[in-house]
Amino acid sequence: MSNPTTRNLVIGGAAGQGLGSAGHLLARHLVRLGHQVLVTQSYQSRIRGGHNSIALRVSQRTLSAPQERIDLLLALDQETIALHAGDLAPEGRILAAGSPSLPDELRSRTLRVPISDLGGKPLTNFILLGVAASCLGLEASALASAAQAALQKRPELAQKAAGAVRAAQAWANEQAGVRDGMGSVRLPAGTEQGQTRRVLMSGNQAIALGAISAGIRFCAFYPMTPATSVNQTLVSLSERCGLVVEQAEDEIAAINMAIGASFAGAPALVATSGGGFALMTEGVSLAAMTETPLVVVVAQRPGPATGLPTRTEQADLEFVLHAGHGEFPRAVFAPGSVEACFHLTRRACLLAEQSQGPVFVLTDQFLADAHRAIEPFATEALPELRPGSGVPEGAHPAGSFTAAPPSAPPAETAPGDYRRHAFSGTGVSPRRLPGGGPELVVTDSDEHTEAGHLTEDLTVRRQMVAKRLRKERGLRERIVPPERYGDARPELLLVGWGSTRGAILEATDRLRAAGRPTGALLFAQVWPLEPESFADALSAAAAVIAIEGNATGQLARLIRRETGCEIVRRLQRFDGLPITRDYILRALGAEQARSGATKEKP
Amino acid sequence: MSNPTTRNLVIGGAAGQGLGSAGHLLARHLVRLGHQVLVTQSYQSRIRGGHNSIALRVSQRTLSAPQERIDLLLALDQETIALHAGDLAPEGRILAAGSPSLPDELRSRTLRVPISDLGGKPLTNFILLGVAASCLGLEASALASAAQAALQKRPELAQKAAGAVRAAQAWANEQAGVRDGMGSVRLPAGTEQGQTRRVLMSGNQAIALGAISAGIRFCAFYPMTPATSVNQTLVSLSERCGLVVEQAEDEIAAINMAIGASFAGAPALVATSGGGFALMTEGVSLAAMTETPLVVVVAQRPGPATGLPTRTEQADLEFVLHAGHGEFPRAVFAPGSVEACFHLTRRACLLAEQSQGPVFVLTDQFLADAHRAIEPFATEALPELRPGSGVPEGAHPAGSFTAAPPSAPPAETAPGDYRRHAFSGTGVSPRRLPGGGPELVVTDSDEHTEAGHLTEDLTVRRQMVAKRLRKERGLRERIVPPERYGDARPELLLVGWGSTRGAILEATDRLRAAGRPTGALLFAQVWPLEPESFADALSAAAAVIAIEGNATGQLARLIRRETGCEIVRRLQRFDGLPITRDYILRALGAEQARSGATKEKP
Amino acid sequence: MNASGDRRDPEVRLEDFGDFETAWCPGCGNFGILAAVKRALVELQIAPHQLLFVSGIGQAAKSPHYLRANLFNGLHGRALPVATGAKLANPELVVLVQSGDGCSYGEGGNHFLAAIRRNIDLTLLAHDNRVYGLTKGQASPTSPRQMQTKAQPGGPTSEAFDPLAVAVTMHASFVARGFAGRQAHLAGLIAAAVRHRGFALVDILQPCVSYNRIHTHRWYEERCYELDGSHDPTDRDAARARIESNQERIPLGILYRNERPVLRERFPALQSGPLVGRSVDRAALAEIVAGF
Amino acid sequence: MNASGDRRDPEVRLEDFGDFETAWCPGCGNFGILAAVKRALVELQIAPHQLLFVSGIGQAAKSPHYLRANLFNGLHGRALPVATGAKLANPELVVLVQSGDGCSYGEGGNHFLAAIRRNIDLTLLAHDNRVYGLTKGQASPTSPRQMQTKAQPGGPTSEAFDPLAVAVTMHASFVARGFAGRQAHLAGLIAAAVRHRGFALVDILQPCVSYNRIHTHRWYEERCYELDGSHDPTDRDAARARIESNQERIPLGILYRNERPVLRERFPALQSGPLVGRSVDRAALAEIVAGF
Ligand SMILES: Cc1ncc(C[n+]2csc(CCOP(=O)(O)OP(=O)(O)O)c2C)c(N)n1
Ligand SMILES: Cc1ncc(C[n+]2csc(CCOP(=O)(O)OP(=O)(O)O)c2C)c(N)n1
Ligand code: SF4
Ligand code: SF4
Ligand SMILES: [Mg+2]
Ligand SMILES: [Mg+2]
Repeated sequence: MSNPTTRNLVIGGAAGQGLGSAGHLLARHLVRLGHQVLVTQSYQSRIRGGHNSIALRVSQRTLSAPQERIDLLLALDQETIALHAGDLAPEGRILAAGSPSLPDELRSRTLRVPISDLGGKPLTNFILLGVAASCLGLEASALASAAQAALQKRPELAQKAAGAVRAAQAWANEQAGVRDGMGSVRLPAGTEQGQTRRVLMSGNQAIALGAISAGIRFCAFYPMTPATSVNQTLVSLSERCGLVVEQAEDEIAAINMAIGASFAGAPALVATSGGGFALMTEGVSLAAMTETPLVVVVAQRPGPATGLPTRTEQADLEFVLHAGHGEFPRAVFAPGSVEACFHLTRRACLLAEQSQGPVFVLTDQFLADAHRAIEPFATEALPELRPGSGVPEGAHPAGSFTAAPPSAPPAETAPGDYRRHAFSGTGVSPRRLPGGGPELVVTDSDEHTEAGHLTEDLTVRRQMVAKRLRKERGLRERIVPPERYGDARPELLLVGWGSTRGAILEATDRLRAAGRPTGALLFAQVWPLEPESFADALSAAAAVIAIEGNATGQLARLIRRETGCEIVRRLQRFDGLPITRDYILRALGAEQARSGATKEKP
Repeated sequence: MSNPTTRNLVIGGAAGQGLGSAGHLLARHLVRLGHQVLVTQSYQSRIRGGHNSIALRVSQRTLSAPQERIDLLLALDQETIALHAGDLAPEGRILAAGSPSLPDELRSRTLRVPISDLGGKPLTNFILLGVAASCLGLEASALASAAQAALQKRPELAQKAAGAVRAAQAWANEQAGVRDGMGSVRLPAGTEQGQTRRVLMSGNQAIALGAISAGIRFCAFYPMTPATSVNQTLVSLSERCGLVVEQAEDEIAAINMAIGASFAGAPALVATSGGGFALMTEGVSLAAMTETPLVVVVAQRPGPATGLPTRTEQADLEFVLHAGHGEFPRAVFAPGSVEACFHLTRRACLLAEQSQGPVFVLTDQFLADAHRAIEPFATEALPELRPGSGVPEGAHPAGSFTAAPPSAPPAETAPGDYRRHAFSGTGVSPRRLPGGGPELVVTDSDEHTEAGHLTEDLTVRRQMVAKRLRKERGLRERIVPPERYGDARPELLLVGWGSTRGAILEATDRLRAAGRPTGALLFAQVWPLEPESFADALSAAAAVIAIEGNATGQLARLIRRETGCEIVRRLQRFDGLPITRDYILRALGAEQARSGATKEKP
Repeated sequence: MNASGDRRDPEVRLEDFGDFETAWCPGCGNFGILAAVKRALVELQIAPHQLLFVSGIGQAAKSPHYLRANLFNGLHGRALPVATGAKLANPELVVLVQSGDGCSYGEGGNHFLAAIRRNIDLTLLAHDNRVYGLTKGQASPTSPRQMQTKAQPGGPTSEAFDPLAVAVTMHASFVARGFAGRQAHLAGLIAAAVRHRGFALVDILQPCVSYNRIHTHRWYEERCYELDGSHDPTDRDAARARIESNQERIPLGILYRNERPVLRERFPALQSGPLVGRSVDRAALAEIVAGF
Repeated sequence: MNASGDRRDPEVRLEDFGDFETAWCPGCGNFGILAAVKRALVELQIAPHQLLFVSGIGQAAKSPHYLRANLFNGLHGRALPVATGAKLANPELVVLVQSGDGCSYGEGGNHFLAAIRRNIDLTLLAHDNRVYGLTKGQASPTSPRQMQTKAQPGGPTSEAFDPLAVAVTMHASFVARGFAGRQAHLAGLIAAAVRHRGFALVDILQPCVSYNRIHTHRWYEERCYELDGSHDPTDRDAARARIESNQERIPLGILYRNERPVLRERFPALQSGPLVGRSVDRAALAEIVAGF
């Protein structure tokens, strides 16, 4: 096994066979037992049939990315074997439902599970789970109880599923193949957990929770993969947390509703993907012009157009960065982990309120859907939004927005004096809420006066443009600088952004372990960029390579635009699958082989 | 007079007073007489009332930009004097309707025209026109006849207008002020015209004609200033030229209709402005994914959001360049003159067909609305589009798209074999039209196979991304390189794009005439950029300044992204008015004064 | 509506809404509508700060700039979604949407359908001049076939949209028609619409002196009549019959009305009052996180 | 429709449309609709290359990939505008739009209204499963109030949209309802819709076995009846009465029909045939330029 403390388990089959529920059941069970778990799902854009798979990477260490090599493959159908056996580790094993035909070299490594004897076809997923539990060395019947608990809303199924798990585990414990050959997949004991039990959470769930913790109260959405589960999580918590979540007639309505809600004082968020976001771009410009706080989550998937709805890509960075007509400042966060999804979404919410404009959280299908065991967030001390009363003291990020503006807006002498868009040194004007008092709150998508009324006065125009753009200063003062990892003066610096963080960290570890001084520079905020926060790292490295989940190297281009520094070497993936550690290592290996080859020629 | 061969005449008044028709009547008359004329209008976003003005710059030389200094001001109301007298040339004159109150220093330079005596208030515009004709030294009654001809559809008004012009001219010829003081505004004779009479045309009209000449057959639109007149010109010519022009329910429908028409074989164009274009961005991505030729005209106006609907700006370059989710090649033209509007729109149409994707024409309100005397286009020899039969031989631009692709698509052996998205070395696939033969034409906004059917095969995905991106090579082979003007190794190089061309050319002339070696680098195509086509010009200049009608220097940023070279000095205007020669000269003067001042301090 | 319930403010007078210079053509129907809106607000005794106007882009959409109130003047076609979001955030605001026929039924067509279906508690005042005014006279969704325009020299290529017929068919909860030329009557309709609990549509016939030569003030005066007690607005068939009868007799008044749950009742979170000003329940949140 | 007039091709058979593997759930109503479409095309004797299908995104929108024909599978909600553009470019194509209820009445709501008003000569087959299938079960515009979904745990927040009632109110020129479970009847309706000159809506009741537990095959079977000679489809009031009667008796068949000019007749340029393949009249152009 390549890494003795880590196991990678993959369940494959057709959509509708219950892979997801079985996989998540096992994953949650393992988390409860104290393991670190990372769950990634791969599915097609259809409801039943078509090949789906779910991978559980289990370890005692914190995990940051999925792994390609498979230690234990649960094959619910023949196709699973055809598609995944190539990734089997040298000592990897297959648990196959029924008796699929097998190539010779796999026979000895496969355990055929007699489904009909152990509960029958509709329970295949649970039967294989039971066998797997046995192979992994899990305590008998604990998983069965977990299954029963998880399915408590459907008591009949719960009963059957638990029975199947139990029977399968019992059967498996009797099999020579399990007793003798499966040692290699047996799990070590889970690590001690701290005071709080770990929980299993996806990037999208963390975004929703981050938003709630920051005080988001309103969300409007039109369903779109892979953003839907942000909205869905908000729906499921709406009653308990006091949110309004409304399905809109289209994405244009969604963003305009959110802007209306935010204007009226309910902090608001929208979450969508490429095509839906395209329809929101006019609204983005509206939020900027009316200086309405708004958080926009864009979960990327491969485009153009409908593209590959259930796959991943990082190809909308430039689009998000320039979306909306006219010029206005914005911030774009690109979290690289489930935890960062929570914290950066919080930050986005606060920053939207502070800067009174649109702030983006840019993720992708991989990060959105992958579940990982994490320490529960400490939610007690986190500051939250209060529209109209400024961002609370001590709220991070702090900075010039809350400082007394160089030229403070003139004090109001009478209610009629309130000016929503009053000029100020920071570009941010005092905010009141409509109906919150005698002041009238007026704003306009046309160019407007300080009082918010439409104007064609070209001097006011010039001042208003400058006012809005002044906010960029405040945004720049509170950027999240890129994370530095590994060697400070490396032979090779890996540069990435967003969801590829985990794979890049692991690749860095591997390269360093192999004796190659390697560093990583990871952007969790892709706009604004402050060259001072990373230019030295670029120049300290002997070689730099930009790793991106797109075909044109968008971050590399942006870095050149902002610093003049060109990152010539690129490692790009755009087939819809996430960049993994092994993908990076392979690509670097191939590159080295190539450059070796060219060196050999004259 | 600053330039003895040029006169600048401004008519000002309230919307609804007929300034536009009067101004255009005079302008066309002057063009017929052999003068070069440039007409610019400034209006507010309302139908009546509010200050409007129209400026006619008249010369014997070709004119490329408007001028600020006024030689003859026709004031239909008091406000006109208040707003424009400051721009009056030292020897400039005012013709005022009625008896407005006047500051002392203007009295002697103003001729008060007794409107009620000469036809009455509703004819004010024509009366002042008659007086102006006299001041300019135009032949008596020719203008009156022209007025009558222009208004032939409304015979009663035509009669009255002609009468008013005649009476006013007769009255004016008797005035001492005209005989004595107005010599300074008298026009020299018009220059000889060639075989073809010059015509008066706006940028938007030239775009529409360029599109028709290239073979555009379909346009769908939703009205939006300042793009409307492209659509309106197409409407007015639709019957004669065999076009379908349909008003859509919204911009989303407009672009999708255009894509449908183009797919079915009618070359199609849409024209809109910022907010409308924002709604089209999903469609842009669709055109790219389905490889459907499409021309998108974006006439910029100041944003964000509704902004200043009737003013000008150049702030959507980055938005247009990155609009649409996912990655795909595109070309963006930015014409700098009325002629370029015609020729580059033609080029955009041909290129859209050759590259089978979206191509943009990026203009702005100033260029869209300004009318200029031009030599009529020679339309005889221009190649046109034939969708489904390739772009004709000799069509400029030619290049690798039409050359035999390195790996030609396999020959079809049977109708069922036709593959709309067949792989090829150029990235462009053979095009057939649905219903045009037994072949089935299939395409999809999802990722698709060569045959156009939806696929989730990740190998095909990778190949299709590469295929689409390969088209950029062809686009790069036929770029319009930036225009170079003035000194080759200048002290100062002025860099600009699109509509500021005329002002920059004139400013260059002035600076050179003042003994300062100056050059200009003018981009009429802003994407793709080929550094080789301009990098030497940047480095040959002692100093470089980027002149843009926006607040953030978007072309300068793009140049840095593509070349690494930073243009630090910027001259930016974003108050809604066009950049003029005088604006540039003033700004450079101020800059020099400032740097002089700083030099004086230690 | 809301806010009119617990009134502590001194009497609201016409002057409270101010008097502003407009950007409209002299003779435009918008003047009459603006005056009627102010009268209705005085009748309702709603103070400027209790009101939120939302508008789109067009000549009509400039209207709320010409009175004193809270205002969100948004994008062309998108006033209804903004208003919906604002009303859900703070149901205590009295929300009125003011926009043109192009804004409301053209670019905003999908939101019009959705607002009816949601029964969001607000009032839509659609200034229906049957033309795109601000963009200089193209056909609007309500332009009739015989109306020739510069952009539609042979008349519109589509049949005219009848917002009232569609609204009644969709069981919109309040459907009325007013005329800019009958200010007092219109003011009464607007007041009734604001008082109504649920989505209230007032389609207002508005002469455009610059671009609509057919539907002049006089043309309407000759055809309009006010509904009286003989019309039962709870009778859907009767409403349809009035709306769909020939164009030579145009009914003004409340054509149709029903009572059904309003949108905010569908949200448990709104049972305890507006969203505005709440704070995060940290204990619940900690529990939720622990439960993942 | 078009193209069926001058038929030179050999007989069109079911096999000409091929037989493909689908991505649908076993038991999905889409299978019945697909089969009915093929039968209708054979009945009409329209060959694959004379047809253009346009679809959006959703489970229904995948349909035309499963038969042989020209196809533009566009964006979610935007099939109608693409189809409109294609039909105007080449009126000789027989154009069918196939998409789901979300696509046609939700995201595409504004285009639905516009297509009716334009009377563009094409057929819309709306696979109405009353749910968003592809995105896993959210409420669609036609979901009834009592339908609980993951995203709408208390049922949809909006009243259901009745596309037929709105279409009839707007004088749509052909309005029919079919049921995926009655293939032969549905095939007949589709053929009639394609033959009809003008915009033809066929709303097709489609069970979704994965996400719609209410409107099952059986539920429909118990309630649907086929209209017979006693219904006069040119009688608008009768059509409305059928559509708006209680949900326990669901009429299938042609509910309403009228004859009115189709969109292409409004364009002088189309009087001389399709736009496709024309060339520029250079002499006219030179004259036009000279006239500026
Ligand atoms: C997205 C977008 N498209 C188009 C426009 C241009 N536009 C401004 S107002 C208007 C039409 C106005 O018509 P209507 O809504 O009837 O208002 P009216 O001026 O007639 O009162 C249009 C098309 C715009 N501002 N935004
Ligand atoms: C602009 C945009 N928004 C959202 C989506 C996501 N999406 C795909 S299909 C679909 C709904 C499908 O419902 P329906 O049209 O009823 O088709 P069904 O799957 O039920 O047949 C949605 C919301 C998308 N592809 N594009
Ligand atoms: S154009 Fe028409 S709607 Fe606009 S202000 Fe003038 S009269 Fe009123
Ligand atoms: S989810 Fe529903 S609509 Fe989609 S294929 Fe399955 S049964 Fe059919
Ligand atoms: Mg209007
Ligand atoms: Mg559906």
